[in-house]
Amino acid sequence: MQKLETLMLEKAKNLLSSGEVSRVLGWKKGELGYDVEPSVFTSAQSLDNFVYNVFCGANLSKYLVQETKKEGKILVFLKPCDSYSFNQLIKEHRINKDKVYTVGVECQGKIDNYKLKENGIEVVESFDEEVDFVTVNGKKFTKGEIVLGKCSVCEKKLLDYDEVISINEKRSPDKDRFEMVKKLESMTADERYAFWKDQLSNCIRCNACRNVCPACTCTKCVFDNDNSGIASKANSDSFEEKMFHIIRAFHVAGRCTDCGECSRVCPQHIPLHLLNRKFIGDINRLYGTYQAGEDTTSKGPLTDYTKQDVDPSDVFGG
Amino acid sequence: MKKIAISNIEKLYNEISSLQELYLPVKKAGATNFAKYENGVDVDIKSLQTVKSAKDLFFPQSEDMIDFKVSGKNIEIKDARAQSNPFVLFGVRGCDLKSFEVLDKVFLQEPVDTMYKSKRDAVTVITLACNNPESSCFCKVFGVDPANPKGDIQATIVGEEMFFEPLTDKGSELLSKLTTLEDGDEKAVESEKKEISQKVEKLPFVNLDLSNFKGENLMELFDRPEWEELSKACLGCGTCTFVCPTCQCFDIRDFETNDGVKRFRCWDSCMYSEFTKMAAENPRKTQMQRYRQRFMHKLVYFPANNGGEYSCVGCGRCVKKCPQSLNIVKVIKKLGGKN
Amino acid sequence: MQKIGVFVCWCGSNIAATVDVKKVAEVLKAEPGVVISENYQYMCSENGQALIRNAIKEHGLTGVVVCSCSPRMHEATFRKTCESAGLNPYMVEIANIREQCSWIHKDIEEATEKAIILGRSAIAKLKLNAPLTSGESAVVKRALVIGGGIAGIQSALDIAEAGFEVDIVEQSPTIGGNMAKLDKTFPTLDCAACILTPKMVDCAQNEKIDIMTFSEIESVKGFVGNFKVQIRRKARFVDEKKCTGCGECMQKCPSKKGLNDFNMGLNTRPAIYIPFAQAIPNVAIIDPEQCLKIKNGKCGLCAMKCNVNAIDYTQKDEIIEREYGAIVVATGYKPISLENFNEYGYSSYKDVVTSLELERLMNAAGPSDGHLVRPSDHKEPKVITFIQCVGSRDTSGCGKPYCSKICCMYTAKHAMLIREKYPDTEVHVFYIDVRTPGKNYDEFFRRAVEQYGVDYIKGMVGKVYEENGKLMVQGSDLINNEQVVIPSDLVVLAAAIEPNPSVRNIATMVTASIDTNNFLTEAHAKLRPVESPTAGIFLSGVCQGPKDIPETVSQASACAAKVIGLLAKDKLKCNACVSHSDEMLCTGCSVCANVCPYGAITYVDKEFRLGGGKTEVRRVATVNDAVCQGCGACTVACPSGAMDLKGFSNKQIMAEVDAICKR
Amino acid sequence: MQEINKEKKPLIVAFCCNWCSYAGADLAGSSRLSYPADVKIIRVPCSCRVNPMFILKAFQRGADGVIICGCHPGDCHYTTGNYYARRRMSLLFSMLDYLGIERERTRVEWVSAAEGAKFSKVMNEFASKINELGENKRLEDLRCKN
Amino acid sequence: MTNEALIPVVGVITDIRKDTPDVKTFRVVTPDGKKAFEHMPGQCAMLSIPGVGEAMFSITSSPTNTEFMEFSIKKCGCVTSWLHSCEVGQMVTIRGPYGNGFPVETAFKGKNMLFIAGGIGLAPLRSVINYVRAHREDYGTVDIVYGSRSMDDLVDFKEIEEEWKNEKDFNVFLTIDREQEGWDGHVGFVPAYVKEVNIPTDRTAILCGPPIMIKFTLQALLELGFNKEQVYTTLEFRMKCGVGKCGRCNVGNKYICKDGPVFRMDQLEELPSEY
Repeated sequence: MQKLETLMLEKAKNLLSSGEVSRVLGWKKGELGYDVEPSVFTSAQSLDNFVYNVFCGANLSKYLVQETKKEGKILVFLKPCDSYSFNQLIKEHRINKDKVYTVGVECQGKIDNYKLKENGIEVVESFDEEVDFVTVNGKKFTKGEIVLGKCSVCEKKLLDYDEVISINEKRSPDKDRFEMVKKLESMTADERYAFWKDQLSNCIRCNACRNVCPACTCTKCVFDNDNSGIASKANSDSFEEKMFHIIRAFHVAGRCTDCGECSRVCPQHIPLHLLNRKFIGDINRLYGTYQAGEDTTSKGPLTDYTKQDVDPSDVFGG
Repeated sequence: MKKIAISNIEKLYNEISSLQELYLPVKKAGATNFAKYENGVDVDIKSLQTVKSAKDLFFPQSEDMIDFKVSGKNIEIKDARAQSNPFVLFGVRGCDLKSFEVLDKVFLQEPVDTMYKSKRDAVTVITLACNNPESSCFCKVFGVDPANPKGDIQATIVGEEMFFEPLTDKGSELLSKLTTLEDGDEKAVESEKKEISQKVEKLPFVNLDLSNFKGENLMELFDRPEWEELSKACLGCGTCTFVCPTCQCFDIRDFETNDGVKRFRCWDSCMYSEFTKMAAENPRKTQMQRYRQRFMHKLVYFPANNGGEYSCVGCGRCVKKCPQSLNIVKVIKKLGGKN
Repeated sequence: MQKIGVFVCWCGSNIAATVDVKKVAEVLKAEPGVVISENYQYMCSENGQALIRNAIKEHGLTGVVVCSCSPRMHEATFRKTCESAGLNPYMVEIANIREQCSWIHKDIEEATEKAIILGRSAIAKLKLNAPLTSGESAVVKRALVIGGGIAGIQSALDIAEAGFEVDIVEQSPTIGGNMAKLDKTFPTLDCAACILTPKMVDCAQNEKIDIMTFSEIESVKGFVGNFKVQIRRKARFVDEKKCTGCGECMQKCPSKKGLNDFNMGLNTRPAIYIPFAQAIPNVAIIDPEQCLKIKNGKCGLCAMKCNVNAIDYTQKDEIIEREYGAIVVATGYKPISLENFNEYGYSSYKDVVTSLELERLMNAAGPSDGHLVRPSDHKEPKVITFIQCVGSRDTSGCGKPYCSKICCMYTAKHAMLIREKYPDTEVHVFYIDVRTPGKNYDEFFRRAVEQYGVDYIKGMVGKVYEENGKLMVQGSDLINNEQVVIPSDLVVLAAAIEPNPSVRNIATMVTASIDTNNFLTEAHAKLRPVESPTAGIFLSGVCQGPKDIPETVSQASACAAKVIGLLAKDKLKCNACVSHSDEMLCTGCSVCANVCPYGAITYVDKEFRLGGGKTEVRRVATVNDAVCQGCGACTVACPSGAMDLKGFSNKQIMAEVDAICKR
Repeated sequence: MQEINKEKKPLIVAFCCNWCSYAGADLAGSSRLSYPADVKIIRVPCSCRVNPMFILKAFQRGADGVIICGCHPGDCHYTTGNYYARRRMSLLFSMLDYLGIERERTRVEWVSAAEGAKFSKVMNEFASKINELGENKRLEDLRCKN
Repeated sequence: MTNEALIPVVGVITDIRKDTPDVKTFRVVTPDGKKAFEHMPGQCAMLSIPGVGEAMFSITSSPTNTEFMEFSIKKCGCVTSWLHSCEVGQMVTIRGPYGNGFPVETAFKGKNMLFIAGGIGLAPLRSVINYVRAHREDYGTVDIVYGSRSMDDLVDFKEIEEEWKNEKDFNVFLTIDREQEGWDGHVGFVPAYVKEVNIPTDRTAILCGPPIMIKFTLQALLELGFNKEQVYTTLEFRMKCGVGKCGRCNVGNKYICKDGPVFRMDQLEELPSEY
């Protein structure tokens, strides 16, 4: 998989030197091997730190909201899931497409750093990625064991790009995307309440889920806006945890591409994607399968309707 | 020196909690945080670190200050600050313990913050030596010895036993009341400590150079061009500040209850875009400025006011928790000196 | 600081009997911001309004809360009151303590407590009200009448008479509607055609009126004063402009087996036909299902025969778009389907007919040229039995719960006409009640009984069955308390009437509301009977509820008067409670525009100052005040809260929620 | 079933659209068809004006049940408002259910201006259901309890 | 003042004076009619209305006033708008005093003073000016240059005209931005006027006003030969706690609420320009 990185680097250097783009949005080497960070590269020299590997889980699309406001064109590398967010942002006029050069890149799942730690790997000294396996510090894992939750259920494709850098066929998902949602739905209300109470009471309202979310690009979030009537900072009652997460999930309902960033970044491991995925599941079930970000023109399910839609009273979980 | 078999430790928790409220690392929904010991909680003493630091116990996420009753033009003020009962805080690691010193410098400085102080006075801290420091740990850089966290009582796990050594009167007093403990031998502890120290030396960030954070070069550091690149990926979330054991920025907010107004204070973050926003102006408009503020504060401003003491204890939480893998280590490596 | 006046109305004893109005006024006076709190017997009376006006002036009120009846009743009244005292009319809030409090609760304490909470909620909302002014929009001076029956014709004529242009859109090939099918009309027994056809001709000849028959409404957009309507002119395969209505083609057409709709399918007509002699427009139409040329390309006789080359087998539906200031819905009715009433044998026996079929059988232009004969064997019936209330006043679910209103009278008419023309015919009428309110109606009915000897039997019919070539009508005679069986030659069913099924679709398009029986809802049952709740939509005729001809005509004229009143205005005040976008919050994501039913939201690129001399161009939403109707769909679609609705803002509604929940 | 404190009667917030349901409520009133005083109505222009924030806010403030009433689908005064409301509320209520919050605490009913009787019936039913469920505990904000 | 730094006391607004179209001056005492606490010129207090918010305001009245405190407040945000809409008798909460204040007892003592203010910037200076008037013997000549957008926007116009102008060795220079009917005084911006007046450089200058005015006036003073060590100003920043703990007003190693709001220009130069 090292070859992918080489190809990407080549592409970036070419585009930079030809003047086609003035900046490159990609990932930068970290200190411990796994801690790669999103970065904007402006010169061939700075690209020395460029990496693309199994640790590049971060979704870069949201950075384009600000980046495309700047002078000049930017090259962005988009993994399949990032490209859905990208499309959705294009649909919502948040990104100026003329200012982006998109290169779709192959992704066979990205490593969950927490899982790495659980397996006793503190510093990545060496790694080797295959389509279905990854070897870190000599220890071989199946992708299913080690990748991010979002990656083990990923069904996303490489969508439209200016260019695509891909070598291998995409790995198929390890499990059903709605497995956990269904499991929760099959529980009793009391069990579900207990589950979420435990989960959400861990929330520290750091807003990482919101700030990383490509669907959350409001100029000012209602929760930060003292005039909105629901502004809040740290949760000072368990109600506020629910309020925040319900409203956030609702605000991205029909727009969430299920990129899984919310769960990836939550410092408390709250499976926030299960909230979004619940909405996605309900939308699919009630209004027909819909994948946000699959295109840049369709009406979202919450800005659409049919006369035959079910009544809220007839909607039951699962 | 006292000890207990780890297999018996629930008894100890029960005994402590029968004397005072006991707070210790508890795993809930997959995350370990300090929480009150109660029957049935999943105590997680093995995890090196809680997600939220121990500052939560003295400076909680949110705490009530005042209840106002408002009727017509009249206002009635009722002090709503809770008085803290004595409690035991168990399982504090060296870094978190060090953070109490940093927080004390803020909250116990005149005018003393009574909400903080009452909890600080009420606590008996049982620290716990770190048997297995992680790659993200760099507490040594800030003078912390993870093998020797000097709490009221210092606990060390050796094999299948936990050893307790009282270091203060408060500690001795508590320890003397604990009948579940038996006498233990110091030797095992000493060798464990040595082992820890050796492990610490091998950690990747143990030799971070802070020599450039001197104080007299404040403006030079402030104007360094590297801030732009360092902060590029910053989302402006508050994860680093909220998991940080020394971050202590807060907000004072009002909440309208059904029969009055509750004023409370809660954690705030200098990383938030609204943090310094005034009606018309915002002195820190860009995320770069806010990012710079946070690290300048920790590494330059705070030491300038506190005899060179940094407002970072090297716990590495930000290293582990930053969504985009930005952290203070990267800042120190760029700006700290010969890194 | 706000200075709020609270005015608690007794509504005589309507409120005061269950709500301690004095206590309500007293308690609300203590609310912050309230400077005066009064109670009075009738706030809506001149004296009550004067009380409010004086208080506004005297105390310099910044807002007024009236605790009274529903805002749907008097909000407008009190807004005007305040406006006349110099207060912005939108600084008024109504607490509905009559319909939603005193009238539904019995316990005084409970009702009083609720009234206080409702008052507080109104105060809480009012505190966040801002003075609003409404914009203006121009009025298109043209009306659309949907439906060309007597109701539509009358409305159109009256509107045209006042000098405004009117289009009639009729779905069938001719105007005239159900009335054109009638023989005579009660209670004067004039011939329907004699009084209707002149009006139809008037329509055709009036240059202000444009008749579009065989046409349907495709879509309606816009709002009062500015509707944009698409009309589908269905292909009739005959050029309307060329056809002279000579009827030559009808003679030559070889395909003659089409059921004659105009005669209720009692006889046949050719594939190319003119619905009836006096049809307007007097133009032929081809039934493509029946036409040999269109179906399989073999024929074309009519085209050959036509002297004016009016036949066009390739004609296509055409959609035209027109603008109107007002829309009249006059879609009329049809008799219900009788499939749920097998006991009367309608589908089994040819000689069981509906009253409307009887009209055709008795009509000189009908299938039997006016000789009343049985459909089965064309013999004169000697015993005719009428059955009333077939599907009317039916709560079993098979029919309609309402009274169709016209049956009693037309049955008396039929009975009378039969007895007049065929004195040897026996006429029996099974009835539940005979309802004859109306000028000269009861006299008319009594004439049928007393003068013409019609046999009225109070009772229900159990079943109709055939025996020995007779239709046996088995029913109960409640007065004589006996079962009767009447062997009849012809049975006539007074089928209930229901709104024309097309009305549902039209109602949706014009956003008029409809009741459970598919009758259009009027803006107020008593006070605004010819207007729909949707501004600019008016109701004419049976689409609003069962009516006979005199009533229909008077309502049609009333409706026309309302339309004229609207079209006479040059400008309309727009809704003041419109959405607006906070440009500082808007991200330009277009979600709001996606849910706006009126297309009121557009986007502009706007430059914003960021401070420090920097600027940023952002795409932000703007709302067209004249087009926005204030539904608020956009406000919920908008995740950032940039979209808000004036008069019903997020903060206002949340303040109401808070006030209600405080206890 | 929880015992409801006699002092603390249940509280039901009803959001009614101006054109149908609010008018339906008025008709219930003029027809003297009673329903419990626990039901307090907030008038909104259309059911599509009801923001999930309002519903959560009501629960936060101490409501025990929230009901949204609008025109029958197809009869919306604004043509399409209730269609959007229907989708929004379907999803929101399903989410509340997913979080373990009693389903019966929230409800959507279509009540036309002519359905005074239905309005009263719905409110009676809903109020008795809420009575049965007792106090709202799962979406309460303790700061608002006094 | 209690050492319970974050817990306020109740104050009552006993008088509201409309100074300009958007500035009102509020007089605040405790419910028993006393001054809530003592303060030094330039110090601030936190006023709040529960449920609306809390904000820091400069105390406009002089410490020598033993009866009450006054706050001149310009309507600009949430709290200020609320205050502008309230009436006499309204209670607020008050806590303080906060900040360092002007060095009236040290650096200023015995000096000739120059006060330069723009618009609402006069509010914090009013307290010093009146302090200087009350301790007239401790200070030399006093020059006051005060400018505003228009005549109507001059805060405390009455006091200036009737009292300040009549004070011994007080020179008051008023200016407005644009010509206006009824105004026969100077027209022009403050920085230019300062140069025009040509104030001797032996003054200790205190600047207060909008950032842009401060920037150009400082330039003007430097051009006149002033040193930065002679020039003071007072900063505005968002504050929450007022005691240097909440972190909000931290700029460099200073907390504006505690180490400020009064700074000497040369001190400010050592701070990052994030204020």
